[in-house]
Formats: sequence, C-alpha cells, structure tokens
Amino acid sequence: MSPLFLLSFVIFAPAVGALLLAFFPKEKGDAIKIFTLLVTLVTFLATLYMALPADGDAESGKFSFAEENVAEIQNVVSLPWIDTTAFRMDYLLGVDGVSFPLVLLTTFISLLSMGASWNIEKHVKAYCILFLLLETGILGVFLSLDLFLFYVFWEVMLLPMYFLIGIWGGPRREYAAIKFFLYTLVGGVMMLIAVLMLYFASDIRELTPDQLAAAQVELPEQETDSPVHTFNILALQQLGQHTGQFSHELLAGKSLQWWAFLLLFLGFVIKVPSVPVHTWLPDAHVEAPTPISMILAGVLLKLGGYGIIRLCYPICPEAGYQLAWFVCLLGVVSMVYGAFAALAQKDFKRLVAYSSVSHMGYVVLGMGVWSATAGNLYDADAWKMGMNGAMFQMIAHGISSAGMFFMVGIVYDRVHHRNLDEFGGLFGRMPVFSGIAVGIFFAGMGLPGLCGFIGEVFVTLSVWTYSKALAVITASVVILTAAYILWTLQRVYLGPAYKGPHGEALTPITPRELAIAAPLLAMAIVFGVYPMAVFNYMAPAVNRTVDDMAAWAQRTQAGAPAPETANITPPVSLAAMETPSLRDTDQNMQD
Amino acid sequence: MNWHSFFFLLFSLVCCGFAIAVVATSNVVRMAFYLVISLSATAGLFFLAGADFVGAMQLMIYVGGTLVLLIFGVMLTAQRAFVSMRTAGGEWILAAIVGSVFLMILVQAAFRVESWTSPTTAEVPLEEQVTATRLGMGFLGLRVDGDAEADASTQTAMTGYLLPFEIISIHLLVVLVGAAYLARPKRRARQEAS
Amino acid sequence: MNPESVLPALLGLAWLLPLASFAIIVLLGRRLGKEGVLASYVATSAILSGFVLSAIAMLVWLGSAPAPEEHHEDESHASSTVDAPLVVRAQDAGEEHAAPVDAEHDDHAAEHGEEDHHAGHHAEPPRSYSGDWYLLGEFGDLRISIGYYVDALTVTMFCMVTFIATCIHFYAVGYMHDELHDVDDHEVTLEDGGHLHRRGRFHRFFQYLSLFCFSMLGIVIAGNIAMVFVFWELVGVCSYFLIGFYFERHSASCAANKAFIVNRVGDFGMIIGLMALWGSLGTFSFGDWTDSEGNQQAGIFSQVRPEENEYQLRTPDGMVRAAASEEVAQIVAETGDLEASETAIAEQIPEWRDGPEHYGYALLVIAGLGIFCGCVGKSAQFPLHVWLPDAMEGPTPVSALVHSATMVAAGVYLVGRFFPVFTPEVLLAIAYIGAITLFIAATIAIVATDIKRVLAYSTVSQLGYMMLALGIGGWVAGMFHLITHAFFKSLLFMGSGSVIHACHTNEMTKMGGLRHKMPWTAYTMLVGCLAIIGAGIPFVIGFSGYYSKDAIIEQALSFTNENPAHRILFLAAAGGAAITAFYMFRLWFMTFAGPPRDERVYEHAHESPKVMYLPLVVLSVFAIGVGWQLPGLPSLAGNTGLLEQARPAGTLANVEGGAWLPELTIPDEHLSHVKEIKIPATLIAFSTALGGVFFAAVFYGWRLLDPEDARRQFFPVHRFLLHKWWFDELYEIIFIRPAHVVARLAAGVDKNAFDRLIDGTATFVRGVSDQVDRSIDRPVVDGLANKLAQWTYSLGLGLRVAQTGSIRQYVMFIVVGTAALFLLVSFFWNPTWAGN
Amino acid sequence: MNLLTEPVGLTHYLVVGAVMFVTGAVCMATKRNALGVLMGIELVLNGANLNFVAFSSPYLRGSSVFLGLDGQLIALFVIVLAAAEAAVALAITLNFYNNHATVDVDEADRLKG
Repeated sequence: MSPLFLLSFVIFAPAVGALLLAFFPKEKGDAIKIFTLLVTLVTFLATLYMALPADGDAESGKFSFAEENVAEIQNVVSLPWIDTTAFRMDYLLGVDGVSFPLVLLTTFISLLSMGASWNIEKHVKAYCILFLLLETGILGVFLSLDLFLFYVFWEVMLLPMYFLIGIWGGPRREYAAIKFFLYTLVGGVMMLIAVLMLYFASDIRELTPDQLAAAQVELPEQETDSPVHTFNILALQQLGQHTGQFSHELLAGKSLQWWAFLLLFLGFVIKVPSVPVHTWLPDAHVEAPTPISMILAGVLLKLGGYGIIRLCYPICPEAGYQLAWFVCLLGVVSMVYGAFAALAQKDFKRLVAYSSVSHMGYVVLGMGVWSATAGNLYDADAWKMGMNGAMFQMIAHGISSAGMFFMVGIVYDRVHHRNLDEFGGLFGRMPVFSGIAVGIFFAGMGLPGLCGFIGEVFVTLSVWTYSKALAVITASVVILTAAYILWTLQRVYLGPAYKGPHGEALTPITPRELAIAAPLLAMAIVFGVYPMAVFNYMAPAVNRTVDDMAAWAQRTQAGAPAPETANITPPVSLAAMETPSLRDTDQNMQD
Repeated sequence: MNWHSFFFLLFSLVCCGFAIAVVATSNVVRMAFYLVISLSATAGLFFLAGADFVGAMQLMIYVGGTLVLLIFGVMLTAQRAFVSMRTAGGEWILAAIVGSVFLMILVQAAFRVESWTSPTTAEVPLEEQVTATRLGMGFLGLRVDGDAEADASTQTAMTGYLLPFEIISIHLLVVLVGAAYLARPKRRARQEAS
Repeated sequence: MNPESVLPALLGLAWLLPLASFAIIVLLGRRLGKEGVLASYVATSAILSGFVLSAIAMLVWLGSAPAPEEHHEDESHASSTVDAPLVVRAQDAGEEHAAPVDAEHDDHAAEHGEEDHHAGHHAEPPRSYSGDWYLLGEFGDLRISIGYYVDALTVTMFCMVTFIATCIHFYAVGYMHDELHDVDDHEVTLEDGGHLHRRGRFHRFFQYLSLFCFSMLGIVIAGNIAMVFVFWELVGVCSYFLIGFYFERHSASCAANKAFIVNRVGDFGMIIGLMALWGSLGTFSFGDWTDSEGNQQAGIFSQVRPEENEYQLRTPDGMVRAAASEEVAQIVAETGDLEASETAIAEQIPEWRDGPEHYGYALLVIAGLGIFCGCVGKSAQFPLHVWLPDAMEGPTPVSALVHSATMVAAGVYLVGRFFPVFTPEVLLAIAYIGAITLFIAATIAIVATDIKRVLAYSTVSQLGYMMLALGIGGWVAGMFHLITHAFFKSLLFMGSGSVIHACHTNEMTKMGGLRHKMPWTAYTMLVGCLAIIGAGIPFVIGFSGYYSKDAIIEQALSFTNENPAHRILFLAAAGGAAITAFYMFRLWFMTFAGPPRDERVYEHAHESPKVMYLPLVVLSVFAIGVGWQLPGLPSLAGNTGLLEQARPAGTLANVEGGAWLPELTIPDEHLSHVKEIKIPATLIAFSTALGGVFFAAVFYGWRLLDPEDARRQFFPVHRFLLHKWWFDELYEIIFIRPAHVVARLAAGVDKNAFDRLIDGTATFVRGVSDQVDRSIDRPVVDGLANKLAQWTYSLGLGLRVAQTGSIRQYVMFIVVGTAALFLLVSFFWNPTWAGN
Repeated sequence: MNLLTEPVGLTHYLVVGAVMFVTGAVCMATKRNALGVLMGIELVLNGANLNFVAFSSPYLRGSSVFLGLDGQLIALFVIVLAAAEAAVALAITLNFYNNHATVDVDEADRLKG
C-alpha cells in the first residue's frame, strides 16, 4: 500500500464512515453503533498494519522503527493543496517515531471508547458521526506536516468535541462545552498568529540542498528574488535550526522566534493543560460522557505535548533554550498544583481530571529539561531521557487516564453519582471490576511494573541535571500522588459497605465493560514491564530531535571560535548565530 | 388664402369646437355624438397633412368602430339617472385652470421652434402622396419611404415594423378575448352556481 | 558448572516462580479447588521450589570458590557477550573461605598478623556476578535495565527469604483456613449494628503473598539501584494489599494507606538520591557493565571506590564535574572546542575534588542520604517508623513475613548493599537514626499491651540496631543481625499469631498462663525471646541473637573508643539491649506465665494445628543455631564467614573521617573482635539483658511488684509512651492537616480564582457586548433602520391622502404633473444637455 | 400671425392637437360618467395622433428633415390600440355597471388609500 493511500486512509476512514452514517436510518441505533465500531476497528487495524516492520520497503506504507534505526520522517505524502501567489499549502503527511505511537494510541483509545459508548441512547446517529469526525481531526493533527494543514485539523477536532460535551454531557454541559471551546479556541488563535509569523518570516532559499532534502521540500524551478515562504514543518525546523531567519527582534527586545515559541507553547499548553490554564479540563471531564472523557484524557491532551515536541522546540530552538525555565516551571507547578487540587476533590471524576493535570505536568517538564548546556559539555542524554520519558508518559497517561475515566464511568452508570464520600465497599460488591480499577489507578500512580512508572521516573530522573530544586519538588509529587490515589481507593473500593444511593444497582462488571477494561490494564502492564515496546518506535525520532537541539546549542552557544563574537559576555548570543548567515546572504546578493 | 389653409381652418375649428362641446355637455348621448363629429374632423386634418391612409383608418376604426362601441355602451347603460351626470362647479374651475395652464405650455412649445411655423415649399413627389402601399411595406418590415439622400446611419435607423405589428395583432386578439370575458353575463352564472 | 551463568539462572528462576504463582492465582482465583484452596498449594510449592533453588545456589556458591588465576580469564570471557554476566569479579581469597574453618572464630582475629592479612584481602572487591536481563530504556549513554548482581549477600538473603517465606506459607495455610468459607468479621460493625458477613478470600491472600515474594526477591537480586527502586515500590504495594487484607475494617485500610504513603515519603528521598547518582554518574548499575559498543563502563561501586584509589572512597569524577559545572562552562567558553575542554577538565578534576571546596562531595552525601531515606521509610526508622505498628492490622503471617523478617529488613539490606557509597558523614547519620529509633521503639514497646504491637516495636527497635551497626562500620554485624533477626522475629510473630488464633484477641491483658494450653507455642516463643535478647553463656555458646547482638555492641564499643564524642551510640545500644530484654520477657510472662487474667479467653484457648506449630519448631531450631559454627559448613558471620565474602571492597579499614567531619573515625570491624573490646562488650550485653529479664520477672513473672503502681507513679511518662511519643498526632498537625489545607486551597484557588477569573472575563465581555448592544446597536444602527422605516411609513401615510381612488383626480394629477414637469424643464433646461 | 394669410405650418397642427389633448384631459377630469371618461381618452389619443401625423407629413416639414412615415405608422398603432382599449374599457364599465348598477366613476373608489 502506498503511503499516500495508507495515511489518507487512516485519517479519512472515520470521516468517510461518518459520511456513510448519514445515510443510516435514525432509529437503527445498534446498527449505527456497530458500524461505528467497525470503522474505528478498521482504522485501528490500518495503524497496526503500519506498525509491522517495513523491511526496507519505503513504498509499503509501514513504519520503520528502531531495528532500522530510522529517525526521520517516513511515508511522506506531499501533494499541492492550495497554491496561490501569497500562500502555498501542501497536503503534506508523514509519520515518525514521535507521531506514530500517538496515532496508534488514538485509534486504540477510539476503538475502546466507541465500545464504551454503547449505552449512549440519545441521538445515536449524531453522536457517532461526531465521534468519527473527532477521530479524523485528531489523526489529522498527528499526521500532518504542513503547518496550515495542522492548524486546520486542529480546529476540525474542536467542533465535534464541543458538541459531544455540549449535547451528551451532564447537567452543566453547556458551561463546560463553552469553556472548553473558548479555551481551545484561544489557544488555536495564538497558534495561528505564530504560524503566520513563522510563515512570513520564512524563506527556504537559504537552505542548503541537504537541508532541503531533509525537509522534503524543493525550491521553485525558476529563481525568484522574492522570499519563498513555506508552511512545511520540516522546512521550518531546518530554518529555525540552521538559519537566523526567526531571530530578528520583533517586540520588547525579544526575537520573533521567542514570541512564536511563546504563542505556540501557550496554545499547546492550554491543551495539555498546565496550570493556570487548566480549569477547562475538570469541568469538561465532569460533564462529558464517559467515552468522551476517555478520548479527551486519553488522546486530546496529548496533542499539546505533541505540538510542543514537534513545533515549539525544533522550530524555535533559541527560544526554547531561553524559555526552558519557564517550561519546566510550568510543568512542575502543574504537577504539584494538580496533585494538591486532586487531594481536595469530592467528585470522583473531577479528581481523575486533576490527576490528569498533574500527570501531564510530567510531560511538559520532561520536554523542557534542556540539559545540553556548556556546564556539561552539551551532553543531551538527560534531556533525551526527559523527552522520551515525556513521550512515554503521554502514552502511559493515554492508557491509564482513559482507564480511570472508564472505571469512574462504570460506577457512574450504575449508581449515578460520583460523590467520593458516598462510595465504599465496592471491592466486596464488584471484585473483578475493583481489581482492574485498582490496577489502573496504580498505573496512574506510577507503580513499577505498570505504565505510569516508566514515564514518571524517567522524567523525574532527568530533571536533576537541569535544576536540583525543581528535581526535589518533582520527586515530592510521588507522595502527593500516592496520597490522593490511595485515599480515593480507600473511599471508593475499600470499607465494609456501600454508603450511597442505588446500592442495589452495583452489579458485577459486564463482559462488554470487561472487554474494554481488560485491554487497557493489559497495555498498562505490558508497557510497564517492557517499555522498550514503545521506545523501540519512539526513541530514534525523539533522540534525533534532542540531538538536533543539542547540536544547535553547541553550534551557537559554545561560541564557535569566531574572534569578533568571542568577547560577547552573555552565553546566549544572537550574534554568534546570526552573523554567518547574514554574511552569506550578503554575498549572495552581491553575486 | 389657399385651400389648404381654408380646409385646415374649417376642420380645426370643427374639431376643436366639438371637442369642447364634448366637455361642455353633460348628456352622454350628446357627448357621443359630438365626439363623432370631432373625430371625423380630425380625420379631415389627417388628409390635409397628407396621411390619407391614416385618415381613412381614422374614419373606419375610430368613427366606425370605436365610437359605435361607445355608443353601444351608452345605450346599454343609458338609464335616466346616468344620461346626464353633473359635476360640481369647483371641479370645473379647477379643471379649467389646470387645463388652460397645460394648454398654454403646449401651445408655447408648438411655437417655440421657428421652422415649424411655416410649411415647406418643396413639392412632394406623386409616389409619396400615396401612403397606403408604403405603410403596408413598413408593416411587413420593408421601408421604402426613406429619404434616399439621407446618410447611411439614418437609413439604417429606419427599420420596419413587422414585429410591433405582429405584437399588436396578438395583443388585439387577447384584448378582444379579454373584453368578451369581462363583459360576459355573470349574474346568471352565479345564480346557476348557487 | 560455572557459577556466573548458573547462579543468575537459579536465582532468577527462584525469583520468577512466585510471579508465576501470582499470575496463576490471579487468573484462576476461586476456581483453584473449592474456594481457591489450591492457591495455597500453588504458592507454597512455588516458594518451596524457590527455596530449593536458592539452597542449590548456595551450594554452587560455596562449591565454586575460584582459583586465583581465574581472575582475568573471567573478565575477558564475560565481556564477550551481552546477555551473559557482564562482569565477574572473582577474588583470590576464596580458598581460605572454602577451607574448614577454625572452631574458635571469635578469637582468631586477635592476632595482628592475620588481621593485616585479611585487610589485604578485602582491599579486593568481593566476588560478584552482574549482568542485564533486559533494558527498560536507553538514552545515549544512559541506560536503565533489569539485571542482577549476585554476591554472597544475595545468595544468603535468597536462602533466608525463601526459607522463612516457605515456613510462613505453611503456617498461613493453617492460620488462614477461616477464609476458606464465609467469614463473619467481628471487627466490622455495619450501620444496622450487625457484623460484616463476607465470602472468604483464601486465594487472594496467597496471591498477594506470592507477589510479595517475587518483589522481595527482586530487591535482593537487583543489579542496579533503579531495579531496587522498582521492587522497592512493588513490595510496598504488596505490603499495602496485605495490610489492607481486611479492607472492610477502616483501621486496616487506613493503616495500609499510611504504610504506603509513609513509604512514599522515604521514596521521595530515595528518588533524590537516585537523581544525584544518575545525574552525575550516569549509571545505576552496582557492578561494572559493558555498553553496546563493547566498552567497559564503571558501575556505581567502581566509580565511588576506584581501583586506583585502593578501593577507598573518592568523590567520582562525574560528581565533581556535575558540581563544578560553572567552571566547566568557563573552560568551554575559553577553549571553545569540546575535545580540548574535555582534556582540560580531566586535568582539573583532581584539583576540584581535593580542593577546599570539595566539589561533588555534597552530591555524594546527598546521594547517600537520599538512598538512606528510602531505607528509613522501608525499615520504619525514625522519623518514618509510625507506619509499622499500624501495619499489624494485616494477618499475622503477613506481619511475620513482610513486616518483620523480610520487607522491613530490605531497608537494612539496601544500606548494606549501598555501603560503599556512604561517606562517613552519612554513616554517622545512619548510626544516629538507628540509635534514636532503637531507643524510641523500645520505650514504646514497654507499655504496649497488644501482643503484635509489642513485637512490631521490637522489630523497629531491632532494625534500629542494624542501622546503628551499619552506621558505625559494623557491616557484617548489621547484616548478620538482619539474618538472625529474621528467624527469631518471624518465629515470635508466628507464635503470637498462634496465640491470637487461640484467644481471638490481641490484648495481653486478657492472657496469662497459656503455656499450659499451648506448650508448643509457649516454648518456641521462649526460644525466640531468648534469641532476641541475645541469651547465651558468655564466650561459650548462645542463641543466634547472642552472636549478632554482641557483634553490634562490640562494634559500638570500638566506635566509642575511637570517637568518645559519640558515646551516646554505645549507650543507646547497651540500654536498648536491656529494654529489649525487659519488654520481650514482659510479653512472654504476660502471655504464658502465671494465672490466667481472663478465664473466658483461657477456656477457649487451644494449641494450634500441626501445620502451624511445626514451622515454629523449625524456625526455633534456626533461631537457636543460625549463628553457630557447624563443622563442615561455613559460618554465617565472623571474619571468614559467608557474609564476609560479600563485604564491599575497601570498607575494612579504619576510615579517618570525611571531608566535612575530619575527626570522625569509622573503625575497622575486625578490630572489634580483639579481646580488649570483646570481653567488656560481651559482659555489658549479658548483664544488661539479664537485668532486663530480671525486671520483667519481678513485674510480670513473679509479680512481686504491681505494674499498676509503676504506671501510676510515672503517669506522664507512661502516657507519653502509650501515645507513642505523640508522633502520629505531631504528623497529623504538621503534615497531614497542612497538606489538606493546601489541597483545599488549591481546589479553592481553582474554583474561586481561576474559574472566577474566567467566568468574570466572560461576564465582563458579555457586559461589554450588552453595553454595545444597548448604546450603539439599538439606538444607532437599529435606530437608523427603524427611523428610515418610519419615514417611509409616514411618507406613505402622507401619500395615501393623494390616493383618493377617484379616477378623475388621478387624471388631474397626471396633468398637473406633466405641466409641472414641462415647467421645470423649460426653466432649467440647458441646451448643452441635448448632447450637441 | 394670421392663419388666413400665411400658409398653414406644423405649428398649427400642433396647436389643434394641443387643444384636443387638453380638452380630452379636462373631459376625463370632469366627467362622472365612465363613458364620458372614455371619450376623454379618445380625445387625448386623437390629439396625440394629430401630432404624430403632422410630424411625419412631408408637406409640413420638407424632405430635408423628412424621416419617412414613422409618425403615420405610430398613429396607426395608436388607433388600433385605442380600439382595443375602448373594447376593454367598455367591458370593464359594463362589468362595473353589472355589479354596482352605476357608471359613476366616483362610486368606484375602492382603491382609496
């Protein structure tokens, strides 16, 4: 299968499914659900197919991972999409170790949460259509390599989510949906500003042929005097790392890339979400129906982390270097704050939502620990560890938080309340369910042997090299996490008897629920015991990203022995980076 | 004093006089009668102006057709109350004032152009004095009445009247059907329906 | 049979068998026989096989004393493959250990010549095999793996853990048989006043037990500190499950939470220690290892005690560099070339290390303290000791296995394992923590009346002894006490379990005279009590505790001689011995001696079934004899014993202070066996223990004095001790409540600040739009449109007048209009408008 | 100007046409009888026709400005249209008469605004 077909299929199969669903009669709820489930299953199988070893066959559409040690973007699909004089956008898709695990996670969680949607009875058809559109949007974001296409998918994903919360949600669904929508929209707008800033500052004529090849982009055939802008993410990465195009001062003494980084980062961090822009998350989760919570926590939050690793750092390395403290601080604050807030919650789902805030803090932190400084000879190993840990944490959190929300959903379906003080004794009533739930909650807590541990520990360990104070705070979160998870388990599952209403409805777990929960727990165990299953796919690409950053830092920050820049005192000197490239362009112009 | 002037004077006086008489009288039967005379005199003026075919048509259609129609109408509706209906004096005065103002404007316009006041002295060729054929050709879309010496643009500007003629024909047909429809006796139909 | 491949295989198998058992029980659960009765067979056979494998491993270890010339071959051979053991360090002192050892091992260290000889030997690293099973993650040069590190300590611990676990599995089959059918839990009162009636959970108990064994063995076999941490957490969670086995009881679930969270506090410190090591050394591996390019990489021990420094502690290069990062950055800025800077830095390192700043030393101390923090949590040392007594909520076999013999000893084990990395400052801290713990716990044990709690505090106290021993340099003494303590403490716990099983109560105030009803239990427990107080005939023979405890007191005395400033440590050890003797015999007397205090309880009491007291007998045999030097077998401790083979390289020497405490001296452990120290120490230990037993007999045995009087007399002290020094209350006030306050604050900030802000913004924006709507939209935009409409309407109204309906007027209008038009045209006509 | 002494020109015709036109208009404005109004219309049309014919007369305007028989053609159309109009108007009148039993146009003010 050609990459074009396969990638497009993965993205658009759900959308086509949604289209077909439109022709289903509204009353056939079960048929609609089964069809939707089949669509998600087919999409999942397609991504699984991609996971098979490629055996060096570039046209197979399969994803070559560590065995071939391929770190580059693979299966690139590039078709012209919009091509006017002012703008050029491509239908540019591709997959690498950063995006592929997330794609797999997306299709996997979609499949499971569709299974969890079985007891949705209200407007089934509309629900399923929106659900599938949502999946298309998410997959599109992960797979697109054109910044504009990325943005389009980003916004595509927003609307179905809004309706899914706003129509099928709980009592305060409108509030939650609006809040979610506005937050994300604000983030999207910031992103759009940054995207346009970068676009109009870019000029791919300055790239060397090697860099052009790496960026999968070609110069226009006839030479032009006007700059050739690009939305190509890979090209922008090359530009950000190898030229000074984004380094000129823009506002308040900060460079363009500083602002672009900040805008992009804020846009993504809203999605992650980090304190203090996280308050949409608890509301959205509390109001959203269970399967949507699963998608939201399991996949949607990962878009933020993905954006940071894919866009922020590679495109704006200098800003990343300058703002690393900010990123790390935000991550740590989120972790601590989320954990404390979770400790105080009375609503089961809200607690899980805050635990998401806390856990996603690890992701932001792990991505920010820029360890490649002069102090340790630009050794980026710790950062690699942090970045890998963050990526792993995204996968792990995708599994565990989806599981946790599903666990909450199972109870909620039975007793229709989520007040933590009115549970208790579930272990006696629903032993299998409780066993799985404890396993999944422990996975969230970061118990060794379960998936949460790997990500958290790797991130935590990597922080020391960056900042010891932050590292200590990070380590302290393990106590808080244990506290709120265990306290929750005690209040819900342990104890002599169930204290709340509808006690008679506490029936053992059904086979359908088991079929959804068991894979989640299984994945949590597999990833916890054998994390290389993920790292094999992920590490080469993540490491390459970090290596690029480290190489950039070494190139620009180590003060390449240029005599005229040697006496510049601040270690972060723009001049060191800008001077050569500017001189080059001057010469070009004279020629 | 020539005959042309004489007859013009004669016909124009008759024409205007009876027209005023139509206005002046309040008896509808008389109005019809005066109108016949006035229109006939107009036909005479047409003849004087060299439009023999139009004059003939005036006599045939107007005097012979339209007015007969009107007179039928008069007869159909001429019950005692409606034979003479008087109008209030104030309206008369108002109409007179407005009418005279209008008349003054028109007359003043008529005298405005110098060349209009005196007739041409040129002799009119014989073939141009007979208009029926040429009008007929005009209706068939072929203009033969043009000035041969006129420039090309004028020539091309003079087009035939075939299309208007056809339109008018259809129009007439429709009008007649419409008139018949409107004038059909409805009361009986309503009675039958009820 | 070469041990470097056989040992990991044997031990690995022994390690994984319980996991298999766990998996089987999880998946099959109740379906294993009637109500899951077969689960006990599965678990017991797994751990029994594990014990057999461990025993075989022990034999292999003993039988594989390598010849001196093997040394280099092993190393080259090992590095050729990745999966095989990476590094083998075989020392040439083996033949002496394998040889039948002189009977009077207590004395043999007296000769100075032999002393020097030994010191020379132990300057070599001990024989060990290490390697990786598989990777958890690899980032550049950094790698985290699951691997093994096998030395004499590992093998010994394996044997000890599997043996005790086997005994306890058997015991638990009897103890837990109530769980085979429906259970009425009398400690749980439901809302309707009745007691909880529930289904038995026999299989689940064994399931947790198996998981625990797997995790515990994982700690022991771990080849790197990260793996230790992994299993550290896993034993924690097993402990959580087992303490919370009766999860219907509120106290049990709270105790489980407390245990886990307090342990997490220790883990917090441990993570910091891990980070300090990781961030600067770049490895977690204990032993040396080979990277993917085939280069030999130094493990933690080799980096901290490098060969070129004669295995003496030295701040590793990595830590020096990490601490001197500013200077490094300076060098990089000056040279501008990484390779050149590398050499420049390498030249600078010794200077940085030994300079007045002692670059990196702080990191080493932090690493040591951090790791020790984890041990404090796990081994229930002050100030994190509060969880262990509460953990007695679990079933008694659990208390015996997890909370006395093995898991809590894991902290001590880790301190022993990590001993090479601890600087003298850290060791002193360990010693003080141990001393404080042993004293606090012992005092609380005096007043406790719950039989299991007495044992729990006794455990804490004994663990404090071990820590103290390690902290003052008595490595073998500490580890030895760990082993012996495991035997007699599990014996004691199981005995107490047997009592509880018989009496259905934990309160000693309701017992008494039980030795008539349950003689097996009573006398095996007496053996345990004697062992724990270190009873023996001085200089001749004694229970196992006699040897291990005396070793500790000897070392403490030796330490005090060197460092008079720290004599409190010795006093704590000696005083603790007296208190230990007092409360242990208080326990025994209250339970078994004298007339019964509660007739009803006494009537119901009965001896436990055979499956329960046979393990007691077996264990009491070991409690007596595990410290003995038996002919044909190597001794456990002593200068040539099994544990001595595992002594970390370079730790057997007088250490003259660290960078920060230069006057501190950690004495050579072998020096503590010289007569000048051994004789007074033994006598002191003997007399203190005797004194303790005497007082106990006076109060509780012969009942010459009424303990009530003493209680009244020392009322404030008693109350203070009864409330466990108010630790729980203190922690409640200074940690838990503030944490909840902060939590509520955070949630409140979310709700009241962030959400308010957002909602306020929304309200504000809506207000603004309202205002815009009201002040601009409606009056201006709408107003204009409405006005236009109104104008049109009124115009129409005006024109309506003209619409008279009268034909004649219309005609007039037409005429007037035309006339007016004409007039207008004639007035305003401009001839040029005609176009020419 | 003396009509009797001077030859008759276009102006004279126009004056006669104007008189007829104005008379017709006044007639329409003053007659209450519907038929009278119709007659006024005929007068107006005739006045207009007279102008058309006069303008197209070669006798009155000379061949230099003679544009052919357009005026007469239009006059013919007007006549025909007048006939049609008379027929329809009469039908309306009769209808009105049938419905209201009167031919007084002042009665027909249903469309009064």
